[in-house]
Amino acid sequence: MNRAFNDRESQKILDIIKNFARKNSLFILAYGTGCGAIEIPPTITSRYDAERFGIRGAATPRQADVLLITGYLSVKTLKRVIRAYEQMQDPKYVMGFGSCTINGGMYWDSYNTIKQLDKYIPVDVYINGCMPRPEAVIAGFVKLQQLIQQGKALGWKHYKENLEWYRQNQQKVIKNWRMPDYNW
Amino acid sequence: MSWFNIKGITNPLTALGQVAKKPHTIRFPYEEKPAAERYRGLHYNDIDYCIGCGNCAEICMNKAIDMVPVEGIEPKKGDSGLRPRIDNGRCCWCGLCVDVCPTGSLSLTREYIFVSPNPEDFLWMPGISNPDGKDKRSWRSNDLNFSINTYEREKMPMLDPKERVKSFAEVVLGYEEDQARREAQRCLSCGLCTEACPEHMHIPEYINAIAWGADDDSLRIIYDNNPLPETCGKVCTRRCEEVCALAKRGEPVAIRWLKRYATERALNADEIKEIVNPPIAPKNGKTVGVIGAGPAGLTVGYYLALRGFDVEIYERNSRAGGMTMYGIPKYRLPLESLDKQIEYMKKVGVKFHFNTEVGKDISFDEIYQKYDAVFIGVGLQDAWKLGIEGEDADGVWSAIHFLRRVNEGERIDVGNRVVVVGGGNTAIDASRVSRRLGAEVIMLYRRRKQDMPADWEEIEDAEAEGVQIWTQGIPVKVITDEQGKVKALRYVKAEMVPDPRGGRPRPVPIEGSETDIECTTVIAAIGQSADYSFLPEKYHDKVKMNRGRIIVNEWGQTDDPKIFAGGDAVNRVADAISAIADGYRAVKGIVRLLLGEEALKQK
Amino acid sequence: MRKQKTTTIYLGPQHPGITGNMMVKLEVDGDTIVKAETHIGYLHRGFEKLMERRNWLQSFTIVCRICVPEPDPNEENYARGVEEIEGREVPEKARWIRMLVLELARIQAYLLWYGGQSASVGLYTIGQWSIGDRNYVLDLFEELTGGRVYHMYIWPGGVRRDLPKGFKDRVYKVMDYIEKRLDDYDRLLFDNAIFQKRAQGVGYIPPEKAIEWGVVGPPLRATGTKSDVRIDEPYEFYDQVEFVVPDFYKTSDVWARALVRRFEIRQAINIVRQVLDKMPEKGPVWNKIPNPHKWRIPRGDAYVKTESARGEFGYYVVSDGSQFPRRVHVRGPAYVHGITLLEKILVGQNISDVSMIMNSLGTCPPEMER
Amino acid sequence: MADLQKENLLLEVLKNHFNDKIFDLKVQRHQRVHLRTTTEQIEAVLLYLKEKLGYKHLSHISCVDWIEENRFELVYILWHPEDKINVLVKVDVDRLNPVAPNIDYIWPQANTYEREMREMFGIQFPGLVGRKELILEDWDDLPPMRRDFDTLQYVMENFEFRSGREDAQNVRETIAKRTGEEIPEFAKKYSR
Repeated sequence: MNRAFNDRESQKILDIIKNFARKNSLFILAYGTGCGAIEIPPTITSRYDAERFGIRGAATPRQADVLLITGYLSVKTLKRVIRAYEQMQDPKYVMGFGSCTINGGMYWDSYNTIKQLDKYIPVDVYINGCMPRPEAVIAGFVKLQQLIQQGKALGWKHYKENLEWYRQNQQKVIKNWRMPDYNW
Repeated sequence: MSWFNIKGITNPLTALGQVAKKPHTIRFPYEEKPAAERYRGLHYNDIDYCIGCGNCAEICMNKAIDMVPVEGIEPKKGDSGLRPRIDNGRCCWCGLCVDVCPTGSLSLTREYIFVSPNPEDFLWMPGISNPDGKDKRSWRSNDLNFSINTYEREKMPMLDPKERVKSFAEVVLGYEEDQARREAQRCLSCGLCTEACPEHMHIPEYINAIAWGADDDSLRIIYDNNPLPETCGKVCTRRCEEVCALAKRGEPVAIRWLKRYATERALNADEIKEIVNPPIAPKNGKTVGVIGAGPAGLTVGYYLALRGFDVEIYERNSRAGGMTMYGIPKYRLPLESLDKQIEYMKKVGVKFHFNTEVGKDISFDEIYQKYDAVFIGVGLQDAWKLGIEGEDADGVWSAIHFLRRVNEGERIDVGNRVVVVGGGNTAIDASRVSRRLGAEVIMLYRRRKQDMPADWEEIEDAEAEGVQIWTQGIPVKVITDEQGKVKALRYVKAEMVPDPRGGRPRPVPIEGSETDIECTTVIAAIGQSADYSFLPEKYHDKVKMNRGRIIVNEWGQTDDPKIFAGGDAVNRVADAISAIADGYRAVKGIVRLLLGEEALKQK
Repeated sequence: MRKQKTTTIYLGPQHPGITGNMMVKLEVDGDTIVKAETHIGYLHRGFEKLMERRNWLQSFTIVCRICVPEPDPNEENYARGVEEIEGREVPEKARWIRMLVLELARIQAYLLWYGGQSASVGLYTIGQWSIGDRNYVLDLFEELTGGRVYHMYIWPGGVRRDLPKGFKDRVYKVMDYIEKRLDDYDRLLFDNAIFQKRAQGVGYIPPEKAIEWGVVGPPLRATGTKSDVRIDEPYEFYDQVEFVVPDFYKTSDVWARALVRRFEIRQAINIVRQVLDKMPEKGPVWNKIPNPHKWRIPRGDAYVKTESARGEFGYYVVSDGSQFPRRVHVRGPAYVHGITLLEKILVGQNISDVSMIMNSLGTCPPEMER
Repeated sequence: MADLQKENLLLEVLKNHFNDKIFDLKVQRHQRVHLRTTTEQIEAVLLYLKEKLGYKHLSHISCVDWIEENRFELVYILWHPEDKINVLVKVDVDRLNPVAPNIDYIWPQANTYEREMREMFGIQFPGLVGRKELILEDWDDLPPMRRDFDTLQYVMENFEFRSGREDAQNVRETIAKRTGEEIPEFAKKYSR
């Protein structure tokens, strides 16, 4: 029996089943880090009803699958976001909302916001907009589902493997690094 | 409130009534609700219509727009060849870039979904990345009222047409200070105009200086590469304004009038000297002789003098200025204005020899031997003839001679009816001068009004002053009376025949349509040619000609390295600013020849 | 060893019950709060610094980001501040359109509040309805301004575009729909025994202290004070429309504040209808500004304020005569409500009521720290 | 609009009470009154306005950095709920030694404003309680709202922008290069 599940073919089938399950129950941790938080309620309420895709809110990081970075991140929040992200269980995904997460957006010259989200935590999908409309948010989720199904949303693995690099970037902007170690 | 209320439990249960209702959910992505008519989504740029002025990049406070070269877009006059590229990782979809676009090529579309796992994807070229965006354009600036740019020009105060014809007083009065500031503020500072200007003046800079209230700086910038700015400010053919970004959908910035405004801040030569205060290099011992004190010659004189050369200008007339002095009527360019600029040149060390005709009073050989370099800027002195019967009659003038005599102060009796043949600026000048001499004026032009090479504004002004413009008429004969004086001009009507090779339509005479116009004077303004009789035979193999124009290289140099040439004698455009550009080019050529490449780089 | 009497609880910054990205540090004794301390700064972007680098026109696009749930009072304030210093006239129609936008914004902000307030007591159905219905108002915004949330529509000199064709009819229709729906919400929220029990007597603000403590907007009106910038200092054409400022709910608790909002959303719908009736059909909507890069505002300062859904929103705009603002300082109602006031009134309350009290005060972190 | 009777009356009362301790009194417009005083007098003025004249509501405390004139300008904005007048009381604080009196015993919410100013401008308010860090965390540069703090430079030093945009060209320079135009140094400040 064990041998049967260890060979490559069955692993593949198992992965497909796993990914199917994962993609259809995306519990989001809506950490309202920025403006984008305002489009989350419309997305998950009756008009756009994201629950059709198994998307619904989770109260704590430990229960969540997807971390939504809804816009700009101030340095102070980044510290908390890293905490929240590291608390989340594998597999976990990150979505970056809006311009701010890509290249600084309209706060590109602000002294208190980070400019590229993917330097600090791995991002699986970016949604363009300022703010992204609910439709765009759903399109982002659909994309994320595709990536999960294809087994390409592997930011969490990347983070584990390149923890050094991420830590370096994180500690460059967070001057007072008093955080518990990342422990899985 | 009681401890138990039944309504508090039953009323919320009414929510159950919604069960049977159809949900209002938009089942995106299975069904779509199109975005609104003016939704601000992703950008679209009409690449062919865009002129690459970069105004969108300038207004964007997120620095989201880069101007980059695009394959297939060739830079040309009025088009920088660059196109906007949007960094969607910066854009905030405010739409200011659309509202400041002077051409209306940039717009936002209804398309807004752009999802990607790769953050590098979000750089894109609107119009190239989304060619199908054209049908989805939503936030646009087709209504000029909502565009941030001001498309209406400040109105230039002018003399009333009825007053104008009474004297040779200057017609254009010039901007008041607040008008100039407002007009200068309209400028988008893109710099497309500098390419169209033959002299590549620093147009955005001096206009900005006016907008900021720094008139002195403005004048200094203007004098950086134009020694006759007041002349240009009054009579320039202003090809810069044709390519102005605002001209695509509105009136161009009044570049000429703003230059005029800046130059008029200095009331006399001393003030110009004080304001401009150019650094004058110590004498370097080199000498340059200039033939002809027209715009080209004056430019060479001025800038070489600043660089420490000994420059002497030979002029056969008694005044400097060349065509700007003798060819342009005084109501456009008053004598005092020109004198002021010449006076300033004398102050920086340019030497003049007036009433000295080369080839008569002094031989070309002598000049050639005496100086380290020679610049020929003799211009076009002779007029083309009409080539019709009776044109030697008394009362037939060539415009250039006519204008010259008038500008020398002579009051010519033109009778009461003048026919001016031609459609260029000189023809207009001759017509308007004739009006001021008290005659009724008819302009006779071979083609249609829209084909006239003259400035549109000039044509309007002439008409306002009462000049009648008769088009599609070809003169065939001057009819004289017994004393050999002009009595009438006979012309045939013409019809416009399209050119089979795609050129502009040609006028073809209509058989039997001869008509006579009764008149006392006929003025021919159909073109000019040069007179090179001063140039001895032995130079002819070095100073080559092509259809009456001297051939020069990129430095203004003829095949004889010592001889430079410029102005109307070289270029076919024949206006003041091109002559100045030629002069400036020759300045660089002469510096390069006499001081070497290195000196060219120092300014 | 001293026996520890209280426990410290960090509510936020990531917490579903908090109204945004902020944190309240609570010292609790059992379930009762003995000390509360608000921590903000998680959303600080330094707007006021950024605006020093942007010219007067560019700054207008950034101000709406200051308050996410209700951006329009910011645009209005900024535009009016600039106009006041420069002395720029605003066309009549533009001022009516501004009022329309402000009132629609108020309606959508209250609808959002319905969702938040009811969710804070565990009633999720109302949120599903009201936030779903709020989309119809946002659709109107989308049609009018081109943006759903960030409108960037009111700018110095007027508004950016004229009303689209047939827009008025659609506004009437949406207003009728929402008015009808409000009764549904009433049955679910205000008639609901749970909400009544939970909200009454909670989050009491002493009325005699309210003004001194800097309370504004619905919380102040819930103390029985007639205070509204729209009547105290009428801007645009608020002196030409009729509306009632509720000063008859006097209990000054979460319940009274909820009733005030319930009353005001109906007033807002009423004002929208009046505005549409009184708005001239034709006319310019923008007094054109000069080239933005060369647009200088004379030296001066202005304090302008607008009544937002959460209370007095003030802008202190200072110009030093250049083409960049010297300083634009924002006074958001939540700045006072969310920090000093919240810290005061949380004492003695139950932990489970914190979220409800915060919602009723309208704390909004992005506006507190800009 | 309305006459400025109330506003002028207020100025009269203040003038009589404080004489030359307040200056620059002016009615800016309907419902707006400006006046200026010194840091020594500010508490007295504010207390008088609040307790005696009924300016009970403190709308705002703002601070403007006039770096050229070497001063911070504190602006206290008060509101009278019945008379409906905003009074803007301005005080200049020396920029090199920025100390202003703490007024959070007059209005509790002043505490937040003052803490913000302490953090953003570095103005000290003796006796002000509360955490040092209100908004920022671990900030070790100049107080960010000061005019001499260059936010772009700070960003350049601490953050990075995404690469791939280096090929951007300046339209003016591109054209000048193509035509061989030499823009003189002194003119460049007028280029865009």
